[in-house]
Amino acid sequence: MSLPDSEIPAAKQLLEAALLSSPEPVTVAELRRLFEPELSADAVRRLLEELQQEWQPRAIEIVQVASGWRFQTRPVFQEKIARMNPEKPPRYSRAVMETLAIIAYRQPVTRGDIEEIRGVAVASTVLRTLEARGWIEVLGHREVPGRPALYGTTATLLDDLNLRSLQELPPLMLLTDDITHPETA
Amino acid sequence: MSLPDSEIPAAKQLLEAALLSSPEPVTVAELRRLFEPELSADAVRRLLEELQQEWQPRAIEIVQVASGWRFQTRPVFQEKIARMNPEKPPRYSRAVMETLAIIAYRQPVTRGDIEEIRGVAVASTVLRTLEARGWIEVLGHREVPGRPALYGTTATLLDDLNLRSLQELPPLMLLTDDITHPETA
Amino acid sequence: MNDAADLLEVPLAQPIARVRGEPFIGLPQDLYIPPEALEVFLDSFEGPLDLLLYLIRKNSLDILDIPMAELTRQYMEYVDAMRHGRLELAAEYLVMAAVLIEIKSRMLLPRPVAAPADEGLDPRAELMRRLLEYERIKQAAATLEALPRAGREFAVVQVWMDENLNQRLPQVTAHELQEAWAQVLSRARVNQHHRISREQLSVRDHMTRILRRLREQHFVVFHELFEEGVTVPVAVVHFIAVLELVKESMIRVSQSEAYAPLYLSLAENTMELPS
Repeated sequence: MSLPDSEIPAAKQLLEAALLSSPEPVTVAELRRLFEPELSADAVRRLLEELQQEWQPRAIEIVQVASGWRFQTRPVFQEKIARMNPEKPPRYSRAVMETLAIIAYRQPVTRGDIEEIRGVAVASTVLRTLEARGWIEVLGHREVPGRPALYGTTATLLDDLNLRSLQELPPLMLLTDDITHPETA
Repeated sequence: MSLPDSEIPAAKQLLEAALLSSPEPVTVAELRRLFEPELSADAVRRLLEELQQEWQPRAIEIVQVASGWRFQTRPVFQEKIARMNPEKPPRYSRAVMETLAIIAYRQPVTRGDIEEIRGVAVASTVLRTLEARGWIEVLGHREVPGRPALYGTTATLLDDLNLRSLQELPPLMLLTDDITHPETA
Repeated sequence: MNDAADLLEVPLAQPIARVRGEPFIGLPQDLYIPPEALEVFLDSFEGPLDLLLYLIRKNSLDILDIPMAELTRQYMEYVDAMRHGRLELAAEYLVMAAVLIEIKSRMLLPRPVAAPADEGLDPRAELMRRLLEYERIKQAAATLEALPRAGREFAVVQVWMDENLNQRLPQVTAHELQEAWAQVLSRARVNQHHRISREQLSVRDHMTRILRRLREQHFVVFHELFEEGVTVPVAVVHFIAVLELVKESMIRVSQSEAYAPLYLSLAENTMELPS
């Protein structure tokens, strides 16, 4: 179901209000239900793209992330907004960020796998920090003695990093093939 | 300090972004700090009133409430937005969840204690929301000037969380220095 | 990433340690580490692989053709220095030392004439693979850290909606409550001026129970708080809760005369002691 031209402004207003008032990204499927009768997914997507254009010159923008569409502030304005509120976001230690990188690029992995790659023990607090932030979760257990938990990253991580899928993660540094098969001296 | 006409659009954009990205109402005093040099309270108020006019025909509006200025969804749109998501349960704001957590883990506490821990003012609506839900109650008053109310959690909260006692709350996470440290910038 | 400074989160302009009051800026240029600075210095490495990578990059060695003798010598100097100060830290580093020495000795041995199955395999291969994998992850971590992040480079917009219009009440789980608390804590840690001590929840729980009881009964004789059959740990927690309530001016303890019973009441009530 598509819209007659006369109803487009009202439809955009409604979409805008829905995105602005949702605490989490909203999917196209959810947005379709705003309308009676329901709009087609394509029609909703077209309206979203038009809205995206209209908001272009402003301080907040419409973006598409892993769990749907949302409004967010443009980074250039965020610095100024931060002046208002001296509260600083936490900065994570290298241990936390390296653990996150291993889980993101090598998932699903167990704690043992992470320790193998980093060459040191992984403190429980590191994994708990990432879990509390909602960035990693237990996907299952590896069926070996001890049934260690298998960790993977969540849609929240992608949302928080402005990504639509794991494929959008920056690629790992490229390595030449002969690393695993070094030439014999 | 007032603004030259040429800078008014950019100033409005910034105010708009600051209000839209704040989960709680923002005071004029906070909004003044967005600008360098700081704008006068009158200048900020004038800009806010102009913005209010500009948003008039849209689905969300700028309003002034007891603790400051905020954007909110116009009631007629709220109903439509609620239709969008019949199965997803609504969620409390971060302010509500954190206030509840502080009361649960640190009770009995006064509003001042909560503000000290959170580092920001606690809106009355936050405490009222939790009281109306029957999750917190006033246990008494601290005998200091102003006789602030002491809040604690109720048996209803424990019932709703499926716990038999406060001891069954998940343990406090011990954050050690190697997890997070302040931004060095 | 070749720059040693990238290994540290400390900007070079700032001293990473003070030794006898003298600022100690950056990483040591040679292998001599003042013992007082060693602890700080080691904290900047994430483990033996990280230290090896640092040595390789600092000396511009080829990671695909590591001169084992030199690398092992330098590594051992660090480990020796380390063992003086932080013995408990050294275990993982000692394992790596053993691996390095084993590789070195295998490279010194003449190859057997009869070719075994693994002939041609460089003994350094496994170490190289691990070093490269770790270096990749290290770089990926730095890249992830640099990505714009919600709450840091940008904020998610959420406009206020009247919750009363929502017929359905939000559901909360104990786990979410814990997460909210963790968020509060991590932010409080950033705002250094807020000191939040870890405290026994049970004391707080008992404080609430006493307040609730006093609100209903107006005053309670002290010993009645400790009913029969109460275990010693519970009684102790209860007693601490009373002391804490008094300290925080939430309750009042009074006595009409010496050796008379102690009465507890809410601080807000002007209590008439029963005669």
